[in-house]
Amino acid sequence: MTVLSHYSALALARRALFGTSWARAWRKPEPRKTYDVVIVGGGGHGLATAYYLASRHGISNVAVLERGYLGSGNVGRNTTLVRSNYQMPGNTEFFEHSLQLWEGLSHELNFNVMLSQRGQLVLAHGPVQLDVLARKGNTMRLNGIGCELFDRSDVQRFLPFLDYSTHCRFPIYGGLFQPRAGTVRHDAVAWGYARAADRLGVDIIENCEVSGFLRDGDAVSGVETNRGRIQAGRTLISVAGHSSHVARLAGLRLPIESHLLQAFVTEPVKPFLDCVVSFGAELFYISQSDKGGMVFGGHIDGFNSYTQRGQFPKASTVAECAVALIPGMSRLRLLRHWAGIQDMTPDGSPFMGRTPIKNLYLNGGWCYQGFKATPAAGWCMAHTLAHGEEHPLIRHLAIDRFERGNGSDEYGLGLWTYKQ
Amino acid sequence: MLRIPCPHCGLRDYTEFLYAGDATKQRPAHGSSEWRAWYEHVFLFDNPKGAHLEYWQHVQGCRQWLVLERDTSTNAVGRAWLARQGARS
Amino acid sequence: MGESRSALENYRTHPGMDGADGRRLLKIGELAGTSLLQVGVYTGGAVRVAAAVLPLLGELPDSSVRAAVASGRLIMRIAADQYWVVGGAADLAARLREAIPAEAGCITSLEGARTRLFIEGQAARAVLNRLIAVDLDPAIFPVHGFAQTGIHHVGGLLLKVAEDRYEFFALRTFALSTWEVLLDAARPFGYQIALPENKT
Amino acid sequence: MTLGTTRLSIGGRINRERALAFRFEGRSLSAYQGDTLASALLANDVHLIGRSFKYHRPRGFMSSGVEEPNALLTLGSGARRTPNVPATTAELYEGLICERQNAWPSVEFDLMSITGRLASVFEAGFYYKTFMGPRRGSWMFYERFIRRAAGLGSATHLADPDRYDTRHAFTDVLIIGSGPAGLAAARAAGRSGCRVTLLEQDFLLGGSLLTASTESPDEDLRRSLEADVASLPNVEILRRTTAIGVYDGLTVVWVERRESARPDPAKGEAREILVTCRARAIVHAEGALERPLIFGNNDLPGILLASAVRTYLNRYALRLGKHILIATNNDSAWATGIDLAATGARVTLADERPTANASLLESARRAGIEVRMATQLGQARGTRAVRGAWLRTEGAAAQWLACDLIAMSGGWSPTVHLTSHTGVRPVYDNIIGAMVPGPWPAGVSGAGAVAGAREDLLAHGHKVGSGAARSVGASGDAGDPIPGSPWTMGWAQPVQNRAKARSKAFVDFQNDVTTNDVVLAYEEGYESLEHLKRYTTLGMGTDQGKTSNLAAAQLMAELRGSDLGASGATTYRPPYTPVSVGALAGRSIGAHFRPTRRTPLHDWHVANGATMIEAGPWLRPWFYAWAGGEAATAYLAEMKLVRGGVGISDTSSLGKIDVQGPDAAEFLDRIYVNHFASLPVGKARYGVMLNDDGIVLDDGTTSRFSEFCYFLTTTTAQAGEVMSRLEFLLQTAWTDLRVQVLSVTDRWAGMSVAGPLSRRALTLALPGIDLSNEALPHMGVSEHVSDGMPVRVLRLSFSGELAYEIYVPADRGTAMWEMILKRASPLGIKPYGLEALASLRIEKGHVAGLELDHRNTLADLGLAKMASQKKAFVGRELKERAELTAPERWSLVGLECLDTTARLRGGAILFAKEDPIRGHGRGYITSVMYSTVLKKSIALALYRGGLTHRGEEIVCASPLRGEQVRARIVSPMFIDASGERLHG
Ligand SMILES: Cc1cc2nc3c(=O)[nH]c(=O)nc-3n(C[C@H](O)[C@H](O)[C@H](O)COP(=O)(O)OP(=O)(O)OC[C@H]3O[C@@H](n4cnc5c(N)ncnc54)[C@H](O)[C@@H]3O)c2cc1C
Ligand SMILES: NC(=O)c1ccc[n+]([C@@H]2O[C@H](COP(=O)([O-])OP(=O)(O)OC[C@H]3O[C@@H](n4cnc5c(N)ncnc54)[C@H](O)[C@@H]3O)[C@@H](O)[C@H]2O)c1
Ligand SMILES: Cc1cc2nc3c(=O)[nH]c(=O)nc-3n(C[C@H](O)[C@H](O)[C@H](O)COP(=O)(O)O)c2cc1C
Ligand SMILES: [Zn+2]
Repeated sequence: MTVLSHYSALALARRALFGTSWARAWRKPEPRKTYDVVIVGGGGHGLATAYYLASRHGISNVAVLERGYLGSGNVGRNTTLVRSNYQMPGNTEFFEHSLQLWEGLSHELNFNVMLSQRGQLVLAHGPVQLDVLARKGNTMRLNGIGCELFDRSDVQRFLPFLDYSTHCRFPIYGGLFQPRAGTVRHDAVAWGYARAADRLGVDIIENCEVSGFLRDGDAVSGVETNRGRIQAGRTLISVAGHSSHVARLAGLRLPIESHLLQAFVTEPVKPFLDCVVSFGAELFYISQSDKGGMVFGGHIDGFNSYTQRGQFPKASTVAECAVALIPGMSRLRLLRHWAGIQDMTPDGSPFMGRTPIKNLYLNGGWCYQGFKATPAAGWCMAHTLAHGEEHPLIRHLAIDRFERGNGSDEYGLGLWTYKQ
Repeated sequence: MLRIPCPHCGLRDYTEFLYAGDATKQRPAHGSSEWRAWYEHVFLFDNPKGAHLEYWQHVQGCRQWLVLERDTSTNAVGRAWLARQGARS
Repeated sequence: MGESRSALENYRTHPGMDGADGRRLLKIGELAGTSLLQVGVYTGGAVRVAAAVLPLLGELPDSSVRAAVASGRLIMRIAADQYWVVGGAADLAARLREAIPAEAGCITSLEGARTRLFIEGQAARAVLNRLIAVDLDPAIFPVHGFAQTGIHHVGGLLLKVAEDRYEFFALRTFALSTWEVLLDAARPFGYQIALPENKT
Repeated sequence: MTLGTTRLSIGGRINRERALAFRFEGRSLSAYQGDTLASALLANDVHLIGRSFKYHRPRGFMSSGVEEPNALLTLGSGARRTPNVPATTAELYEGLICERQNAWPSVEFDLMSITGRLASVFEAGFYYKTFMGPRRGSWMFYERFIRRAAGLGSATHLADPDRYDTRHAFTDVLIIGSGPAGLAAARAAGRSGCRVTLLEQDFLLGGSLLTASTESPDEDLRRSLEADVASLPNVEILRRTTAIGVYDGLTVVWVERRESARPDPAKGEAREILVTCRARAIVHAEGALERPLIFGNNDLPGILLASAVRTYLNRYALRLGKHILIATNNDSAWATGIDLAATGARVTLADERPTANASLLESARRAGIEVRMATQLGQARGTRAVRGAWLRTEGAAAQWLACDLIAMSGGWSPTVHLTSHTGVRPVYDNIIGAMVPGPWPAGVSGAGAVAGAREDLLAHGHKVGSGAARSVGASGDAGDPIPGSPWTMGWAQPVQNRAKARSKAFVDFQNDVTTNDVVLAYEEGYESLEHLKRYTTLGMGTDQGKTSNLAAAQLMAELRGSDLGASGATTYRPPYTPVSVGALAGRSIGAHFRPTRRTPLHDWHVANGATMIEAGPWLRPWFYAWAGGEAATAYLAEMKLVRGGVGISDTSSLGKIDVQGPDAAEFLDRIYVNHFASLPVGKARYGVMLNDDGIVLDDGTTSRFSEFCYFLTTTTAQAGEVMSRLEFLLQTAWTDLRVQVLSVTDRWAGMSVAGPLSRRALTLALPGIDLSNEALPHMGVSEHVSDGMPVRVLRLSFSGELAYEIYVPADRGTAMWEMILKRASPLGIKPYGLEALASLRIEKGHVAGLELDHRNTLADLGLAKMASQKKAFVGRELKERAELTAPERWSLVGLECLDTTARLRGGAILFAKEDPIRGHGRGYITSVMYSTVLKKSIALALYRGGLTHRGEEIVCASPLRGEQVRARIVSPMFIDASGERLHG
């Protein structure tokens, strides 16, 4: 019996009529002894890297090693916000490149990742904050990225159910709106990249934990795993919250601490919030999923931990923000909250590129922003792995930037934002 | 809820405290011009999965800086002592 | 001239507020005009400071959760090297300053820097536990027990002065905010606002 | 056959004396106190309660508790509209309003049920495979329709009129659940003499004991247990209270619901109270949840869990059918049959097992039940209600059985949700055929069904309760367990393979996941349970899969040919049942969202025409009514006053720190980049501190009032961070320094008196104080007692004018402020606000606010010369990193607008004249103002290469406003570069 492997409405109809089976989304191969490239970490970034290596650089003798199930890390637990409203040189270009890749991704992968460009509105609660947003908006416009500066009345017309009352603690002054920002169905990103990479010959190996690195002189020549040794020409660490842990297996210390970030979802209700809103008084952002749940998040819990579960007080903090912003939220009910292990860096920006160890590459330190970066991170890391030299879009994210004094502090929060 | 045994005030919610990272890192002596040591002190972290000694300040309480033993893989909390007694005690 | 004003001056004049069934289970108010001194001890100065203040304050307490009470004064050890002296003669600050060797310790007046609130009544503990994460069970938090802790996101000091009567030392600039949440928490129990009580 | 419910005239735990009226979709109905909304609706013959999420299939009640997947209603109306409330958990109260949801145009006739007919297209995950064309953005088109179908009930857009509260609790032994095990545990722990708290989500105590008839011995047991526990003063019993989460540190969060008591928000009464409890020991006694059986059309109205049917009968006196089929794979459902038969119903019992124990068979026979062993329910039939079922007995042909009610039991699953919250994974117990809690962490134990206990539950509860009490040091005598308990769990064997049913057999009822979907997920490779969940949405509904998770796991294990022990369970996360966002927020909403910090002069400002503005936690006067009606113009008048006469402003929000001690000078020398040891008594100095990484952390002035006593000020924004930093250094690194730091921000009210007439003004106001240049030169400071209050006078200027900062104790602030205004009124003194304050400093080129944004070096801010070459200071080494000393960094410049009619704009991007206007430019504008002195718009900006470009003409682009304005780079010190005004 034939199986359907290309996705389309027609294929769905064929299956409905004839009961044809779908092909497996990705194989479950046994690891081979050696690969050109081994990617540690089956999150969005690792999978995207594998896909672009195979599709753009012709390197398909690649393995992605994932210690749990595919997408068990932050790609499967984030608040799904994608946007390109960045102002620091380097960041603007990188995240805009990423957004453009998102815009073609469902087609590219033949997998609907449900990019919903419903826009993001970042609020300002004072004139100075509005100036900060103006700088960002002007930079975006000057880089060809559309956005609008809203004043209070614009915001009120746009989102009439926010708190405009006189007893509101932090009144809304205005905001910056990026219409092309939005959300993506997070799990689909992992599955879509995995399926597409698999089709091109990439081995995706789940339940395979890297526990050490093989050395050949001063170079890394592969990895030690619970499923045996695997040789590799080049090895990429792309393990998000576990970056320090895995890098230390190779003898590297990084400017990264692992912190918990929680996310929250309410029971599904009929759609009423048609864009992503970010509060300006405190770190808090909210959107409504296609299923109807209000998805929101805030600040990290505030101490390093690998437990992948949050502390309760953050649930109160974000609920306070939710009600402060949208008073009607009070009567909705929280359905679930969970946490991810987030790789925090001193300046809030990631590290991408070569490491001091030969043939070992790093992509980590994504803090709050790695999901939106997924396609561009994969794109640029694939280039970097293929050429042995950093893609121009990530030169400002080099691992040694703090030695050179070249931090990339997008939000001006200063050293180690958790200390605020 | 992490509960931190402040040696001064007793067992309290972690929300009364401010976390400030690894306490085992040796701050170079004041005036040291060992550039590398400063760089490593400020920027490089072991960030271990497991036993950790870390700084917390009881900001809403006695304002003392503490060193706390905690396991980052379970969040299990051990002893705490005043930071002025040194990172190991 | 130079009249002292409370942070709550224009806010505690509300008439007593009734609770659910006209109950007024609580009395809430402010103790104005408290003198408050902080004694700081420098590294290595503990013995000398203790000796210097002995004639004026008696022995400094060891406990950091229980206040020492003597001759109308409260002394609280608020940190390893810091004490609060609440109340006492008007010239206490000057006399302490004179007594404490400058190399060993220092005195700072915090008069006016804290707003001293009180809440009294059977429901006081219940109201406080709506705001404060400290176990107020009498077996654990006895009379003259104190705790520095957070109330509505801000630090302050809670002192138990009698069964069913507590005081809270709020930062002056947050005092009105603290006052408002305290009344808010007390509402379902019913309270009445006491006229300002003067206490030194 | 239609469903026919009979409310029996006797029995049950309802109060027939007290009828309650409620409204259901506009209809007035009535039921009794003691009813839930579910039993009330059933008593009124409402069976069709909703439509399923995806296929819009008609659904009735499945359960009588929190596991309910179907019967979700919208309660309340207007601002109190609350969607998705399970009718089975809502306690009925007088005046309750409710309606069904998620159907169009109505639940009775739902057009959306078309999706059910197209079900083979709308299989799990179909949307990943389509809606991608024809163009790239096409999903945005389809999404509108998908979204319309999403959601269950609809939310209100209005602010919630109800109140919520939070509370902190402490206890020794916390017991969750008041079933026989929980009650026995509470009785034992309570008798042992420690503080005990018992939580029960229901409004009655007893748990599964409530399923038994009020005439049975179980009721006597329940009453005596309850009475025992209630008689212990050290035991707190909380009903209507759900433990929603267990967190680290033996913390349990629960929510107390008071809605049924109609709390009055006007009296401050809360609808719900959220409690964070720190326990010393936790006893789980949440019991077990019954699982449905999986068979074709198992979602028809009239098919309920067997325990629910029994609960409706014995607790609510509702017999839900007359011709009843009991379908089970375990003992527990037999009791349902026996109790029903006693009411005269015709009961057929189909048990999958080949045999049952003799005493069960005997009691069934005596009750007149027709028992069919080795019989499976193959498929149910009916349209809007069950009509009958096909039964398959081993070795016989399928047989049709007409019935109007099916009571099913697929076995029991211990309620392992809460026990899993702290990361303890449940493990599979193949003897009881279910997941049981993983190893108990220290301080945690489990009693009764939740622990998978097979022994007598009362004895078990007793043992666990007294053990928990002992573990916290209680030494009282727990006494003996209540003897002769009839209660042991009727655990069941795992269900058989039911994959590939012909008609839909539901695994997850709320999210419409069928056995076919599970098979599909398996075939496509989504075979890990976590993938299955995410691909099919199984277990992701409002019920969080309470009735579906285990069955799905069993199915998947069968498909994979693996055992359940290996595949485990998906992760249970809080909350156990959904909790209002309002309860989580408590009182921290509206004006109390965050505390408000007010200066000692706050009331004066408000009473005297100030418009206040938020500055972090502070409220500060922005501008005053005397100067105009809005900030944009008022600040000009206020500035003019300061430049030409004298004004007064409130500076109390600055961070203020007393630094004292023999080593204070050394300490200041270390934290500031510039010298402080050399500062003489009676003088102040401007200082800048760096973070360890060499980036500017903060600036401010420090005054020396005596040999060992300094007064340090910080910016308003950084006060807290600087204070913590100083304490950190003293307590961790420099413990040998004899220094005390103390925040005195709240101790002093600060006010700045500024302008050419300021000295005259203060001479009038403070006649006893010598303010002459000799006595108090620029940067001089002095302490006085004036008008009976301590006064600190600092001759400092932020505005660039002759100016003084006056500090008096906070409680005297208003007195001093009023005195200055009064005594200096002949000079025309008036207050000025934050906007003018911030603008005056721009004119003078002082950095603040957006210039100090944690990205800049000393050199960037034109302060490089301040750094001492002779001494060490925090940040000295790392500030020398290559990129931080590069010549082309963005650094501080002044800008003058060249176009007199135009304005410079904050956030404008700067370009050299010859640059194309795109990209990131060469810098940006940080702060702007209109200079009344220069009669033009001016700004501070950061510009690549900084003042090396002085005099150049540049372009300031604000594409957001469609503006490009020309400006010239000038010194940031726009006025009085030589400082004459200061020294005057
Ligand atoms: C709650 C939350 C909300 C967020 N919200 C957003 C948002 O709205 N927008 C946004 O842009 N970003 C957001 N982020 C950040 C974003 O999710 C991450 O930065 C991003 O997903 C990280 O890249 P990744 O997908 O490759 O990581 P992951 O998905 O975490 O992938 C890393 C993988 O490595 C595996 N791994 C670890 N150690 C080993 C080992 N030794 N061997 C083999 N495999 C290993 C892990 O199991 C994991 O699957 C959020 C993060 C969290 C936690
Ligand atoms: N019909 C039967 O034969 C049958 C069926 C099932 C169980 N049982 C019997 O029930 C007994 C089980 O007793 P048990 O005491 O272990 O459990 P139980 O089910 O009797 O009691 C558990 C209680 O915990 C409460 N609860 C659960 N989660 C909660 C939460 N998060 N917050 C607050 N309350 C919560 C429930 O409302 C319930 O009242 C066994 O003896 C068993 O034989 C009998
Ligand atoms: C954007 C988003 C929406 C979610 N919506 C739901 C939901 O509607 N129901 C649900 O049960 N879980 C939802 N989850 C949470 C997942 O169930 C799960 O908690 C999360 O992926 C983390 O995995 P874990 O809890 O297994 O560790 C959502 C997660 C994300 C990232
Ligand atoms: Zn403390």
